[in-house]
Amino acid sequence: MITLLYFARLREALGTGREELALPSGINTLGALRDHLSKRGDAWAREMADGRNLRAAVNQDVAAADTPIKDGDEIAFFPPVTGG
Amino acid sequence: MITLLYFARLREALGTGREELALPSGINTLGALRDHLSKRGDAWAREMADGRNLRAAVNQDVAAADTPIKDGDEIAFFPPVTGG
Amino acid sequence: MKSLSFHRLPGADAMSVRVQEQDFDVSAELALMRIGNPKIGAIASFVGVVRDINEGDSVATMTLEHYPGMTEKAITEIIGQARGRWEVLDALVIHRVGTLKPTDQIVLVIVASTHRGDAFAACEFIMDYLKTQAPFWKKEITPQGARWVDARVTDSRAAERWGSIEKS
Amino acid sequence: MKSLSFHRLPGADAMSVRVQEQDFDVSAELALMRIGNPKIGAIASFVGVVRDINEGDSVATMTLEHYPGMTEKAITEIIGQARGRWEVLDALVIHRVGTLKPTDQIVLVIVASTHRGDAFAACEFIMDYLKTQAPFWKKEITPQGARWVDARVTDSRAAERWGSIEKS
Repeated sequence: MITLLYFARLREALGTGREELALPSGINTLGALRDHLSKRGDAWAREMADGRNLRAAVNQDVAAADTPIKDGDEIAFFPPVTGG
Repeated sequence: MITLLYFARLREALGTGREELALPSGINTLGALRDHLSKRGDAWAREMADGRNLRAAVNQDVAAADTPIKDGDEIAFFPPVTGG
Repeated sequence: MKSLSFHRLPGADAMSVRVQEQDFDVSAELALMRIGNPKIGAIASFVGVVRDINEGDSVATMTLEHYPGMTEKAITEIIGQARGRWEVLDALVIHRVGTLKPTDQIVLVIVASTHRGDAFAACEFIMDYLKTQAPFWKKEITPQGARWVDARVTDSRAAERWGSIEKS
Repeated sequence: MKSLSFHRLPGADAMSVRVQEQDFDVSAELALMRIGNPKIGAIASFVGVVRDINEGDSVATMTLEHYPGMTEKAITEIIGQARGRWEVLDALVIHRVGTLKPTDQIVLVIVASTHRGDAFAACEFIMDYLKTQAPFWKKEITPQGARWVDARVTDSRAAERWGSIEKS
């Protein structure tokens, strides 16, 4: 299982902030996971689309599309940060 | 009359922080006044000497050797500042 | 959304990172820092404040969301980077979350050093990186409704002028 | 040596300059500034602190002397120069005089602006010029006796990097 977290605009658009998911077979990078999630359609297709300015973290470290992911990881998707 | 003020190391070396003085005839710049004061000898000669790193203000504005002075002015001599 | 964390490491690596709903008291934090280390000669601070106008619209309240855990990790890493570049005797970051209104304090960065050049540079560096790297998001309530604040290009530029940040 | 002055000008030229023996409360000053102007988004501050060691000798106490009248005039002019270069919504300088001991606060500079770049730059500029232009002198009491602190070359350099200051 992996833990998926969504924050801010993304959390609201997807209607969820957190889910547990069995890592789909053949998905072993962050980019592949994003593609997989975008196939859920509707808000998922829109928010996870390639053109969207989305950031992600794997186990609380900022991560790029080619970052490897594995069972047990905490993976977060979110918009560019706006704190401070 | 002019008012002369001395601060910090200079005040201690000269043994005075303030004096009133009739503006000596022929003295009409800050540099000329400094020369005049240095002729008092002893600590005055030492502290007012050309080589001493001394700063001055005329009427509370930082001033250079060629700054004109006149009767009624407040003239201060002091070492480089060290606040903050 | 409630979260509190506190790290204080001893000696040369002194630093604190806190994410909290409650307000902070700059004088109290400065006093703790000063009294803890008589080598401190210079303390630079930054306080971010909620403005009543943003992007031309009046702002009634603002809600700050964050990513608990990652926030503290990201800020601790930012302070570590500052320490590698400048002499930092102590550093503190407090970031508030929850609902705030105009004139409320949002964020506090304090950096103490022997001399002021290091304190100013490290404080501004930490703030610039915090704005682009730490996972906080602002949502504003305006007369036109609620909206998520967009990231500012000027903030990315401000962080970029310090050069690349290495992973520790 | 006791001296107190206070200037507060309304509106766009808001600023305060104070020379005083008593300590200052940074939180109280920040709150006054914030509540006075909801356009403020960024506040940069600097606090100078008495260190226990200077030039290799331990410092027991320090006495600050100043030139009443000229001090306030010089600092007001420095703030005016900062205002000409950056957006400054409000500025405050408090400088203490009299006898202080290690860990005591000496000087406070606060600059409020809409954005943080202006606040940081103006705060550091004011502090750099204050160190070289404002008539204050420090005398330290060390185990070797009392001594007037010498001006630091690095302070002149810090002020010079901002370019020449014009007379207003």
